[in-house]
Amino acid sequence: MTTSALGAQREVRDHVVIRFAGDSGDGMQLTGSQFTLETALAGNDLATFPDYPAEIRAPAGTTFGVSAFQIHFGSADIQTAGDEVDVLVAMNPAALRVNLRDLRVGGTVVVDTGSFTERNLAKAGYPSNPLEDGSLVPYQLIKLDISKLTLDAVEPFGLSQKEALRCRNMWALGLMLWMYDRDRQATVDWLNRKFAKRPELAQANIAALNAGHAFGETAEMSPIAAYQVRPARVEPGEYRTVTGTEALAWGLLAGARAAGLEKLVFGSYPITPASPLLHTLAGLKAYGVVTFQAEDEIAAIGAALGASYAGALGVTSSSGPGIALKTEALGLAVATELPLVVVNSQRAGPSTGMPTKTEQSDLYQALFGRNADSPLVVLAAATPGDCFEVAMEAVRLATKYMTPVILLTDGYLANAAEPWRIPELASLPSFPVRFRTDPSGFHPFVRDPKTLARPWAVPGTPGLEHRIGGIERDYQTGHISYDPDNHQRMTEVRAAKIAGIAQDIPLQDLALGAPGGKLVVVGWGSTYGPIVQAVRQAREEGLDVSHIHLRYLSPLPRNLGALLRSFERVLVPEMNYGQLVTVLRAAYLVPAQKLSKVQGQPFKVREVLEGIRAALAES
Amino acid sequence: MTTSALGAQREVRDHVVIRFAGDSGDGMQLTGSQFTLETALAGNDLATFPDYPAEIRAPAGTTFGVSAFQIHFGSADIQTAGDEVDVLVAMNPAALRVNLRDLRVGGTVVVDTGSFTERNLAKAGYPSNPLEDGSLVPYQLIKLDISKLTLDAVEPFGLSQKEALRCRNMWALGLMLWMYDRDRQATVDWLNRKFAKRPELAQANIAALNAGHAFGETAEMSPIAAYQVRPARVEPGEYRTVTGTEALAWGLLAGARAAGLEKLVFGSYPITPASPLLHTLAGLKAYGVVTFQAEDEIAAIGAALGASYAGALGVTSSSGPGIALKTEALGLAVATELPLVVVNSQRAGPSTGMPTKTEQSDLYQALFGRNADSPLVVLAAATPGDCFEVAMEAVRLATKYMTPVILLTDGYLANAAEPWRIPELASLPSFPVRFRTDPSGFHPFVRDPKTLARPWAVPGTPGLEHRIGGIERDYQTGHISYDPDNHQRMTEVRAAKIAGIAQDIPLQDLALGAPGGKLVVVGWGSTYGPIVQAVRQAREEGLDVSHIHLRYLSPLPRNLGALLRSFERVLVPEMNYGQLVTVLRAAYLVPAQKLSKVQGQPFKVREVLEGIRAALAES
Amino acid sequence: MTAASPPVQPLASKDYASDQEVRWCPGCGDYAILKAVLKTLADLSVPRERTVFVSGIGCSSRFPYYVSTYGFHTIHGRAPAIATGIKLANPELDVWVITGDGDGLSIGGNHLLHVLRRNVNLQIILFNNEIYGLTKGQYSPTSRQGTRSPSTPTGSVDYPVSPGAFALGAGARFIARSIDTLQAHLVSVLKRAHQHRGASFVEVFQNCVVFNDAVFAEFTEKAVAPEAQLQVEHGEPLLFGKDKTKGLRLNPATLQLEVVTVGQAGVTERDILIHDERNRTLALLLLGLKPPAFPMALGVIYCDPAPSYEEAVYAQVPPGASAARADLEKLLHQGQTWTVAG
Amino acid sequence: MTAASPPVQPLASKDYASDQEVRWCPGCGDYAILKAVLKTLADLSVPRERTVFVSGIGCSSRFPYYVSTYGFHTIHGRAPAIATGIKLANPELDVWVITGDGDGLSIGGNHLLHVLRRNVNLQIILFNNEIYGLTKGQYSPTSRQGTRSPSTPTGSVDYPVSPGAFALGAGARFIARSIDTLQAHLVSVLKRAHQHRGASFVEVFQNCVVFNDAVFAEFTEKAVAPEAQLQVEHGEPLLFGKDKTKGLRLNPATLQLEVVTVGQAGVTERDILIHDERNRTLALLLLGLKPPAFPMALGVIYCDPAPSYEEAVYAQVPPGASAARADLEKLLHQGQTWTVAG
Ligand SMILES: Cc1ncc(C[n+]2csc(CCOP(=O)(O)OP(=O)(O)O)c2C)c(N)n1
Ligand SMILES: Cc1ncc(C[n+]2csc(CCOP(=O)(O)OP(=O)(O)O)c2C)c(N)n1
Ligand code: SF4
Ligand code: SF4
Ligand SMILES: [Mg+2]
Ligand SMILES: [Mg+2]
Repeated sequence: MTTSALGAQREVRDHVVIRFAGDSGDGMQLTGSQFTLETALAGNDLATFPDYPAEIRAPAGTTFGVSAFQIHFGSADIQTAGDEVDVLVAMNPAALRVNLRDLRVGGTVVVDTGSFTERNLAKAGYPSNPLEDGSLVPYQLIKLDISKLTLDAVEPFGLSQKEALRCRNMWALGLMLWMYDRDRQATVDWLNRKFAKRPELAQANIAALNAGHAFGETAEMSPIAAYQVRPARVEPGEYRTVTGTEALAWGLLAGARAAGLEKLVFGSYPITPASPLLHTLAGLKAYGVVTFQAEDEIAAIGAALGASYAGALGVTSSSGPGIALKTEALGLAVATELPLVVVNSQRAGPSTGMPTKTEQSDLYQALFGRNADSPLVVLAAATPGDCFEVAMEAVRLATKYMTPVILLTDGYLANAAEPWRIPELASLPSFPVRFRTDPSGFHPFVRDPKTLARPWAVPGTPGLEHRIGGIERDYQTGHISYDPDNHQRMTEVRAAKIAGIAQDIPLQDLALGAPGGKLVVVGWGSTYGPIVQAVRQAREEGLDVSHIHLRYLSPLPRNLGALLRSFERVLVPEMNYGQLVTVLRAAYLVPAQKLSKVQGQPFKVREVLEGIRAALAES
Repeated sequence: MTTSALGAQREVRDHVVIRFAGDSGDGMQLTGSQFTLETALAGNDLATFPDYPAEIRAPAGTTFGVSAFQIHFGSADIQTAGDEVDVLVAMNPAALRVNLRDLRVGGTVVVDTGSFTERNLAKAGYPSNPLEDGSLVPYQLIKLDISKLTLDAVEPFGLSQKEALRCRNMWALGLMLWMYDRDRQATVDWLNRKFAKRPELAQANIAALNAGHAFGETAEMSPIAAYQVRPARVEPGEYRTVTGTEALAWGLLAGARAAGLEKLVFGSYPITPASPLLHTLAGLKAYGVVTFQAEDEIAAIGAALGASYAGALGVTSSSGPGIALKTEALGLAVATELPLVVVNSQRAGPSTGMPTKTEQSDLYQALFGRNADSPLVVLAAATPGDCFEVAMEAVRLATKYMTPVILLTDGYLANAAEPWRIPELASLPSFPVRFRTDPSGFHPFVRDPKTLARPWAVPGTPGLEHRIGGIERDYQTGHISYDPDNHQRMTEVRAAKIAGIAQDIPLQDLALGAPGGKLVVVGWGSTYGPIVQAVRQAREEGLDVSHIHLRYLSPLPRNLGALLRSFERVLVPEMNYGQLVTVLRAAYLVPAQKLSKVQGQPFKVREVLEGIRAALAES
Repeated sequence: MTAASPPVQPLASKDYASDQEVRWCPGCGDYAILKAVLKTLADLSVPRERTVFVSGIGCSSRFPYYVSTYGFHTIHGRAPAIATGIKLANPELDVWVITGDGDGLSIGGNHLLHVLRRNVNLQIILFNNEIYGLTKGQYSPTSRQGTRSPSTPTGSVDYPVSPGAFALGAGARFIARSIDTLQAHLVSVLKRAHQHRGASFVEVFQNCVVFNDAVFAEFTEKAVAPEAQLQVEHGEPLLFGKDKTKGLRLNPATLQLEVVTVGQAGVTERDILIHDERNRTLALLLLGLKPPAFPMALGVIYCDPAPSYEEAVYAQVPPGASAARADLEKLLHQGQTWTVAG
Repeated sequence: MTAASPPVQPLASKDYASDQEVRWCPGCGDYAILKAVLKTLADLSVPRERTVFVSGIGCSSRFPYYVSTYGFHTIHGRAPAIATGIKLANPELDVWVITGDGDGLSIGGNHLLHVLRRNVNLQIILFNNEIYGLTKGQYSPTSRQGTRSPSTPTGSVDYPVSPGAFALGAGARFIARSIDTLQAHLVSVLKRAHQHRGASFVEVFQNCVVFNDAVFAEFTEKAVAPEAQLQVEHGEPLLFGKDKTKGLRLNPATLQLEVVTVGQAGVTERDILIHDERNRTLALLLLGLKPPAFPMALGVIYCDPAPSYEEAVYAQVPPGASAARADLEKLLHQGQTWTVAG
């Protein structure tokens, strides 16, 4: 127990999961983001999970219009947005209805009683009022008329009723900031910036924020519990929060910079959940980024490839259905051996599927989804911050080996945020590209003997005029060739070039554990968080289990086979119906087993843990 | 030795490989086709391999303008177009230059000396005249001025020099028909039909044909060897020759008929080597076939899917790059669970690759080339005639299980011909579709408990009005659903439906050999011919090797794992860089090895045989 | 069996609504278009079982879920292709294609071109809100230059495409325009579209309250409507304005239209062009008019029927052709065959 | 180092030819177009190293292999998209897009629409032979109704698209036409296209001797050319015929063009329309003329320049922007950060 500034008693917690839930129009994403920022500033480690409705703005008060933002923060390493919610803030009945199932028994639920009108209860499909029918008995219920309290707080600013009620989220935020002993200054600054043109709105929102905070401080009649979550012990340095999208955008730019390229040309067509990358990069014009919103995904990759041909870093991005459309052009990138980065923010499928829900079911597509033998590099990012490094690595491999690189993220990574230590620029890798300029002995497909990469000969360079295309090319001259042996040779060299990259990437390490033992859990992509937590917990329980997390999916790390074979069992949790597991079985003939979750939602730690226990029980 | 009609001595041969080669404008494909027809009528078994140049009509006399047609015929089972050529007919120097390498030492080469002008020798890149410089010593050279002999023969018909020379191919054909003791009547009939509007051309061509024949008969000065190839012992019945394309078109129609569907709607966009299927089906309007040449491959599959939705058999077809473009829409077919047949006539890639050359490198794409978990059925045809059966089976599975089916053929199968026993109609399978008509209890996604297929409820049916789409659907009602557990359940049932088809297809048999033993060679698609020949030869040599040939690639036959495991080694020859081998390793954890040929050409029997010997030597 | 068929009750708008909750943003123009379509269906008493709504992806493309006929919510941009297949399989079906400015003119531009060119007999309604609604507000190919959106924070630079001019260039034979809120007009335009044999193309100006609110206010606002809208009628003079005194006249020197006022500067009604919906040149001129200098032309701007694609396709099919009853025996035995004795 | 640069020799046509053997069918119209392009390049002395030919797939799209500049033979229909990327990466490059009636108007119709709409500064030459040459003769979207081809054995039924009308509808700002065999005319048209800033669209009628021989004979044959061709020149009257006595006049009632003979029925040269290449309406009318009733309009039919896409894109980029020298320090630290002490 510690005491707050005013002397209230604060219980110490290691980590807490809060979920803000309300109508799409209630500003829950902003509320969550601000809480995240203040929490990051307080020095906690954290992970977030925004959960948008599928509809843009569904009718107010309906269950399918509910928007939620979950944050998990703590004083130790935080890897997931949390299995269960400790505190649920429900701004209306629909939000309560949709989210209650994730609240742990004994957890706290804060509701705005002002919104629990008959109409809203009916819209949410409640036959009776849950605040009164005893159904919330298993939880700590904090009933507050936030609507009224907000209206009171903002009264001086002369807003319309509608505008005034829009400040409810700041009141709730104020209360939660008090509850966890967070500062409010960053939020105040943000409100002043956001409403610079309408200062009365800034003031009203700040008043609501302060009122919520003050309410906690002074609610002596029915005191609200206050907590403290101590700062996490993390590496020293300067920090910020990043979403996967931001880290990815900056990583791509950092890659272009490290390669010494003047321009990053990004061709894309909007699609959920990939669009935020387009939006972020569109704001980086001053940094040499040119964005092109194409007429479709095919034009998007076409333009990116054209840009790479002309000496820029060409990047394109989409989600599964859009990537499907790019696969023909991707084959051209393989055939012409041009650098290209293709980002896939995966979402639930097949077909349109559940566009706003996360999944990692496009691994097959990335590895095998083109006509003919067309090998390329496939990488996957594990966390929002990891997107930065993986993006730089994608650029390095694309430019060094003259190859398309597919970088897999997903809807979760795209939107989730975490604290991120801003790298020292000097510590970043540098891999300057050397365009070919010397005409003597130049042929467009003569390879570097070590990397097997062909030269990057950019239009505008005198003396290097040449023609390339998708028809098979002669190994020596690069001219069109239908020669049977040449085709065999070219097929082999294309494969060898990608396979050879295994020599230029790190040996696979273990995220937890050591080689040898009963069980290894192998993951890739955004399942990193739940897997690492589950394996840690399992190890704490004394189970013999390790964790391997793959960044490189093609080529696979050269020691991976030996590593896997050192374990008795291999368990592969994936947010798909079993894809990496197929790849590992084929590559190493290890009897890897799948652990599949296809629900449009990240694994819970518990689910992986159960998988581990079951796998060990079998053996 | 037997005697011909006129008493000449005819050597008996078991089987012979002839290749007709000339300029694209020389009519070699027609010549080969007519020889094929006469040979089929003579009762031989046979296989053919047309080899077109990449250019439509390259400049006359150049090596890249050479067109060839190879036929392998014999009195025993013929499975390939032959590794080596016994007789090469070369109509000009370029044809000699390009094709000589495939002639066996001691083989016969027939040349038209009239075309060995200096100009033509230069165009072909011959520094000296090969007819005179001794370079043809290893072969039996038959030098004839076919040009002049043809001009003489057609003189009475008053053709222009150009038209008269166009009859050269018929002269050569006549000679070859004589050499192998074939009839000419079918060719005479065909010429009369073809030139019905210009009888003088028909007469001239017939005269050339007869002159060539007579020349053989009477060339007493330097007698030309005459042969006999006895009829093959084959199942009794009525026969015809078919190309893979014809068999496929007819099989699709037979499938629609067996399903009791009024219409087959074929949506396609031209692409080599898939276009012939469009051409063939376009001629079947009177049989209820509607063909639609779409603006692109996406529209082609879209229209086919729309047609299936509306109660027709929707079929689409393309080659690798075009299939790539269809993969997004294919996902919609998986999601909406509509029947659809997608034919891929594979060609050499990646990208544009070598469009006129065969390959089987789109297996990965067929199995894995879509976003998300989107299982479907994949079948492959083994021989031209097999296309008929496989096409019917594709229609059966598509309509019974409400699923897209990918049917893999390739450039070789599309164009190759073989004798085919015309099936008795009564012996063909029948699998009538029952459209849903009863509105009571109707939901579009309520499944048949056995097949797991949803009902086919066709617009126009009163009381069944419903909405479907690519967004995830509720398991019960078919309405849009974002429910996490529902998505898991739907993913599982989609997979289970396809996996369950394994119960409805034959157990895998052995093409040659018996379960158990040192080595099994596993093939799929058009490699059937060379593999079966190679395994047969190996077995004759006393090697312990069997042959499994897969028609079903997804789902795999339910006994395949056990079968493979019964052998010590598994060798997988493929005209790709190793794709089925990956699938088998992953599915059964058997250490299958690849034997890869990526040269745009079918395997030679010898190549497979060497692979077998090497695999056995290793063990 | 001769059971008496139940007495036929005329269907009302609500009978054409499905049981699914409509999920557009409150205030979205899509609601009004839905209402107009339902009324059109009811007024025409179309048989529900023979009617199919086919859409791509977008807010607008959610439309089929809300209609009680058959419906197919397909993939982005491909509805015209899928609809073409439906018509080829069964030309008797009455098909409506619902698309957006992104769905129809960005990713789907090629299919729109070809369905119009081929003149497949169906109705296409393009909901033009000059924005990508569903993906949260990026600019679209119809957005005006300078549109600020998440993907164009400093303003878009592309020249927008005019849906009508595009359709005309593609060879469309029926081009009409209306506004979401102009219910009666919209219903009458939809009826004309339905009546037209061949591909009919209807552009509806639709307000996206969330991402592009009031982008058409310049000519849709009640106050300015009479001066800013020209509702064309075949055979009627091209007059507009509160008192219908403004009109369009051709300047034969520039080949452009000009706005004149009847009764001023010697202009009489006889100087005003008469709308001829079969005139392609006039259609181009009308489609090109832009507020504020000109009124926005609405109604059936071009209509020049010709045989439809599927009519022509089926004209080539011999009567009685059926796969189910195909004479396979004949097909398989045609050409050269030979018999091997048993 | 101050080495003297070698004396600059003017390049000739042959210097723009690559060392690759040309592989079209003997007699194919593509040879003539290649010749005209090489001559254009030579006449304009374009620097080879800054010139890029980009094509899709088709006989016509083999073109880049035969030119000694940079060349990219891409995939079917996508050349405009790839060319747009090239221009975005380096607006200094001089880009020519080579496409066919199938490549550009069938599979590639959408990209053609958008590259024209955006007005990317490049030249597009569409080789229109009204057939798919490379895939052996199927009909194309420009084939006339009734075209018999392997895929339409009983004749095609689709209405063809007019490349020019399509381009106009797409918002193209430069539309011209010529004929493969009309060398001097073709070269002059190509020079105008090159000079135009923005997307210039040139349709060349190209004879496919193998699959569609003489399909344009009606207006390309020497004997009929004077009567069947109208070579338009900006500012000149629209006259044609052997003695240039035939001309085009506007019928203001029908808004259509009509053919009149100067000196007959009281027609004088003053009645003849003067070609104004900035007039969109006139462009539509000229593009719609069809032999035999009308002459085929050739030359620069429409030219109305506006700023190009990449100009507008780069106008939004702050000077000195460079990824290589990006101030990452600033970018990564902007917004809220906090420091954890060591
Ligand atoms: C292949 C593919 N690419 C992109 C998307 C994402 N997407 C869905 S709707 C849409 C644009 C919708 O715009 P519009 O057609 O104007 O419809 P609106 O929402 O404005 O009614 C986009 C880009 C998708 N679903 N599929
Ligand atoms: C994705 C894809 N679809 C189809 C093809 C096959 N294909 C190649 S060229 C072509 C049409 C060419 O017609 P056009 O553009 O008119 O060129 P032409 O040969 O007549 O010059 C087609 C259908 C292909 N290469 N790629
Ligand atoms: S986003 Fe716009 S178009 Fe979409 S439903 Fe909302 S208001 Fe309508
Ligand atoms: S097929 Fe036609 S277009 Fe192609 S090269 Fe030959 S003549 Fe030219
Ligand atoms: Mg829109
Ligand atoms: Mg063409």
